[in-house]
Amino acid sequence: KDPAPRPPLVLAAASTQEAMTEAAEAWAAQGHLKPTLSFAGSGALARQIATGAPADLFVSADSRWMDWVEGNVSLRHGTRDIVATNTLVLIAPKDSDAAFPEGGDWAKALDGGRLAIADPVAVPAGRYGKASLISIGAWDEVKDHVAQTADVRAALALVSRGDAPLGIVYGSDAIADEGVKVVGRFPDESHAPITYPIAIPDRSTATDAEGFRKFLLSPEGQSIFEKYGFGPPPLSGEPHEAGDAASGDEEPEA
Amino acid sequence: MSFDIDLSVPRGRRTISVRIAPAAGITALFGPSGIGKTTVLDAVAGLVRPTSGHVRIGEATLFDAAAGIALPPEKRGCGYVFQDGRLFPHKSVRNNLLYGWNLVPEDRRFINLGEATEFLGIGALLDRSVRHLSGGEAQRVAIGRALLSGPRALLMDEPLSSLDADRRDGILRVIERIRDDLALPILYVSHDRAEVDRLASQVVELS
Amino acid sequence: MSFDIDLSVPRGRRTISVRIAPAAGITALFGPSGIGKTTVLDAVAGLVRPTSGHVRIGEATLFDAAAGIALPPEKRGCGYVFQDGRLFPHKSVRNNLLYGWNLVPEDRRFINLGEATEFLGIGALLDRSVRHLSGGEAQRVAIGRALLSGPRALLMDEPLSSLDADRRDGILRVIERIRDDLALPILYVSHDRAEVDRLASQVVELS
Amino acid sequence: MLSPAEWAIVGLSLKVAAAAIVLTLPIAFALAWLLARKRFYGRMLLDTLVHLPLVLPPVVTGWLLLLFFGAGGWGGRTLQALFGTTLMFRWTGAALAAGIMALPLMVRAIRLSLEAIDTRLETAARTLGASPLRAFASITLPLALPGIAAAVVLGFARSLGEFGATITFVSNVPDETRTLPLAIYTALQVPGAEASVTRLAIASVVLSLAALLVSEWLVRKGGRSYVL
Amino acid sequence: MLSPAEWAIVGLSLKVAAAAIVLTLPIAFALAWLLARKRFYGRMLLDTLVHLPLVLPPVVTGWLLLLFFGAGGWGGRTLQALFGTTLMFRWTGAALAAGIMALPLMVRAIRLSLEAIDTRLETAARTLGASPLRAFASITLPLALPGIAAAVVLGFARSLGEFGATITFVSNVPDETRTLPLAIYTALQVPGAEASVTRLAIASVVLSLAALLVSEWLVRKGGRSYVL
Ligand SMILES: Nc1ncnc2c1ncn2[C@@H]1O[C@H](COP(=O)(O)OP(=O)(O)OP(=O)(O)O)[C@@H](O)[C@H]1O
Ligand SMILES: Nc1ncnc2c1ncn2[C@@H]1O[C@H](COP(=O)(O)OP(=O)(O)OP(=O)(O)O)[C@@H](O)[C@H]1O
Ligand code: MOO
Ligand SMILES: [Mg+2]
Ligand SMILES: [Mg+2]
Repeated sequence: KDPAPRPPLVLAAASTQEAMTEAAEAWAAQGHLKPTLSFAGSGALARQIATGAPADLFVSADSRWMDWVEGNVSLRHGTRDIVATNTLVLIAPKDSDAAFPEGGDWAKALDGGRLAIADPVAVPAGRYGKASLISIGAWDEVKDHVAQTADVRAALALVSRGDAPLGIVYGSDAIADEGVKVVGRFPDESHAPITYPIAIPDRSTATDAEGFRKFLLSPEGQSIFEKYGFGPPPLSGEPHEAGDAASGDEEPEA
Repeated sequence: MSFDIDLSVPRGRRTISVRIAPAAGITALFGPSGIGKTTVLDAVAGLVRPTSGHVRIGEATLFDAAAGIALPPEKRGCGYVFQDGRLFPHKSVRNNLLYGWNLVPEDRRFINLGEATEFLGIGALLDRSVRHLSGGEAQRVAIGRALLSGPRALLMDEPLSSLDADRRDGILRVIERIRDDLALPILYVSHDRAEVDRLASQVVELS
Repeated sequence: MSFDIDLSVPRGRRTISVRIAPAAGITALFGPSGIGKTTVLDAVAGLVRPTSGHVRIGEATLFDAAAGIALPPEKRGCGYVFQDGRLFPHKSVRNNLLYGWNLVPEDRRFINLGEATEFLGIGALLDRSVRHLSGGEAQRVAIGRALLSGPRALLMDEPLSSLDADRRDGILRVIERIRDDLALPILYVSHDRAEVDRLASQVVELS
Repeated sequence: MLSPAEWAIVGLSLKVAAAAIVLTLPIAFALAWLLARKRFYGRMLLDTLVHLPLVLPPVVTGWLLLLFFGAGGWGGRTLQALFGTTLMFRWTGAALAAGIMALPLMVRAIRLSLEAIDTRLETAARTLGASPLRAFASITLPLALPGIAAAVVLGFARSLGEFGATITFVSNVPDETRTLPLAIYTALQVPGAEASVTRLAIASVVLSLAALLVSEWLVRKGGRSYVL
Repeated sequence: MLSPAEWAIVGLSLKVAAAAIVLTLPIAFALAWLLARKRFYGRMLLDTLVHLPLVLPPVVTGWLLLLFFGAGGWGGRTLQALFGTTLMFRWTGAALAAGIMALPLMVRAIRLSLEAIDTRLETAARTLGASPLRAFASITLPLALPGIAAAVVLGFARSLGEFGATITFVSNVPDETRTLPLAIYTALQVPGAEASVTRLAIASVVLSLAALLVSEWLVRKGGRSYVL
């Protein structure tokens, strides 16, 4: 076998950075080789895996990209799971007195400003956000007043600095930034389930990858995700997400 | 009108000093290579700044170290034929010739493009780039450019060095006419004794 | 050894043709400005390509249109003193002078740095940049550079045009010695009748 | 070929890149001239500042722009107070971001050309009666033309490709700040949208090829006509 | 000051940028020389190709590199077969990405210098016995020094700032491909990490200032010593 054991290379969506970093440290503290973590957008990581990059674990923020990877390279059988879920919230700057515009008076709530939201085409958070807005009947009103950002953190930063009066981000993002407050949570039914799929590519050679994957799914790993505002995997998804079955979170519109 | 020059210019480790008393006509600067002839012309034209002394043309003071006067080159009206040509490489022969002509008030012009190209023999070159002129052709364009700028004095640094005897003679005759008709003061650098003897009313030997 | 030249070079709208029969010593090229003297030297040096004819030095054929021979410049061994100097601006005077000297086999050198700087009077300039040399200083460095490259023939395009009579005389004496002692064929362009009469065993008039 | 929406993106990109160049070129020239010709206290500092947008990750540049021109920033407040306008989420902001990213390239190209000019030609012009300004306009400027053309090509290409600073500073607003790179990025984030990515990338390449051709032609014309 | 981990990032960035320059400089020179001196069929095409990394969004360049040098790509397979190595997730891949992004800037700078050289100086060297190669080495090359120095500075700065192509091509692996911009990006993902972002950004600026100073000094020395 491998003469010098190599730590697993984990490609993880940037939005999981803090939780994954802490999890890797906790895992290493148990006497294992510390996993090497590479953070980038889910799409970039998926493409890297699809071209045959020697990655040992993929943590995606988007089930579509996991599906896409699965369609391009084989994943190790039985390793695809959901490691975490998330919620979608409306945020405002900390000192703002804005409230969730329940009655649909979004224009008033925005007051000429823009609604910061990750790109509804490119970024999962934006896609969920748009779906929710459509579902509660607000999309037509706000669609010309959105500021689309390249990722969720940029939307968060816009609100945090007061350059946008409102923003839609993940619950996990909102608790990480002291400059914003949550003014409301979008109902779970208003968007597809927000899941973080995890899987080991078949060509992985690191021995520890499966151990680390199990650790993430273990109560100890899950408590770390919870600490950073993520929710637990859905009960229906346990223990394994169906191998190549189309995942349930289809887009509300094409 | 005539030059009244007394100046000192530092050049590398040496200092070049010259005194030229007012004298009508052409003053020839004579002296071995590297002695400082070009430096003196540069100082008169305002391209290098003497440490002391003065430069006057007739009543006009171009430079006076003591009085703190130093006119910029464009205010001195010195038509300078450089030793190294310095034609504008991005302009045609015509536009090189007309460069100063277009800038000078009409009443100071004393020659026009046709006359200049005629006696310099460069009429056929007008639309060419100056990049591919022969040595003597470039020299003649440089002379024309200086004359057409309507100068109040001429500084000529070996203007005829690469011209044949016939051309030289023709141009010398024009210079003499300019000297006589317009009474322009002329500082003339040449190594050719015959040329100097023919032209100069005063020879200043640098050493 | 001597030149045997017969060539035609197109230049703009004209064609410049010249025939130079073999003759020992110095051949002077004479003719009005713009007639094509520099072009002929360029063709002999291999910098422009004639459309027809040949260039020979003694037994060696440098160029023969019919035979398809055209040696590159570095194989021709022609020491060329350009009309416009062409000193290397990024090198010191010394390194300009030694450029060809370092490239030529030892047995072809016929002068060394000390001798060259001596008769050219440029010993004090050796460590200076060539950018700020006076006109005549640059001309002397160019002559030295060509001689130090150990050429088998010399092409000199108005090499003395901006030098004073004394310098000129000293350099002419060296050229005569080179002609006599080394029997180098020399093509010499000058507008100075006296110079030509003194040096040349053959005068070729271009027209 | 391109869809109408894609044509609109190409049009927007052209507008942004053109505005960026028009805005930046005089500034780049002035900076290049200072750096090439003047020796002053703080010259190296200015040189470093000019290179800043090149060294910093584009996202950081965008972030600094956001801090400065955002609603709370000094520049943003000033613009709001003086003109009642903002650069945020506007194509003008995208042009500013593109211009700033292009600046170091443009300054360097112009500077190289300026440094290659023989200043004795300018003094020759002065002896012929040209004021410093006219000598500059008639001698320095045309002789710097190769560098200016290179600056325009480099700057235009850089503007067309600018992504990180733009999306950070002015976000990704369709028809306002969604230039070609942002549209390409958006498409790249969607699995299987490679066809659209390819079409848009080809549009970028064609635009820059056109810019190249125009600039080479201008330089050649400028070099041949001697009108300048 | 910087933490040990941050120093390691600075070291890695330097290594990547240095390798990128060393790799790219000769290629950039060759391309600049071709474009400046030769007229050949397909010249405009080559010129456009050279500009490509500038026009395309960096992410697209990274993606193309990924396609070509990935395990399935032609380049990746060749590297694997010939040297048993890969560029993926390796600092060598980061250097390649940085070098390719820097290429257009470097080519243009060198080309401007080459075009400003009076070719008659090279023919003068030939008449003094220099072969074309020696004339090139002793005349053309040193006279192109300002452009080469500018190319190194621009290329180095661009390499230090390169983000999009790198993260797309070789991911964001600590100690291997996490250069300064990627570290800054990573820090930016954590709210409140502005202090770390600022430190890393300042490190970038200091590095490029150092590069600037060294290059200006080299050019001035080269211009003064006449040794070249
Ligand atoms: N920038 C400079 N730095 C140092 N020395 C210089 C500079 N410019 C000129 N010199 C020197 O000053 C001296 C005078 O130069 P100048 O050009 O005035 O001579 P000149 O009399 O015109 O000679 P020539 O007849 O050869 O043209 C020369 O020795 C020259 O090398
Ligand atoms: N590249 C070129 N294109 C067109 N015409 C040219 C080119 N080079 C030179 N000429 C012309 O060819 C003619 C001959 O030039 P050449 O330099 O050989 O003259 P020359 O006899 O050396 O003159 P001078 O004594 O003035 O130096 C000139 O009229 C010149 O303008
Ligand atoms: O972590 Mo993501 O790929 O910005 O949703
Ligand atoms: Mg002189
Ligand atoms: Mg000639």
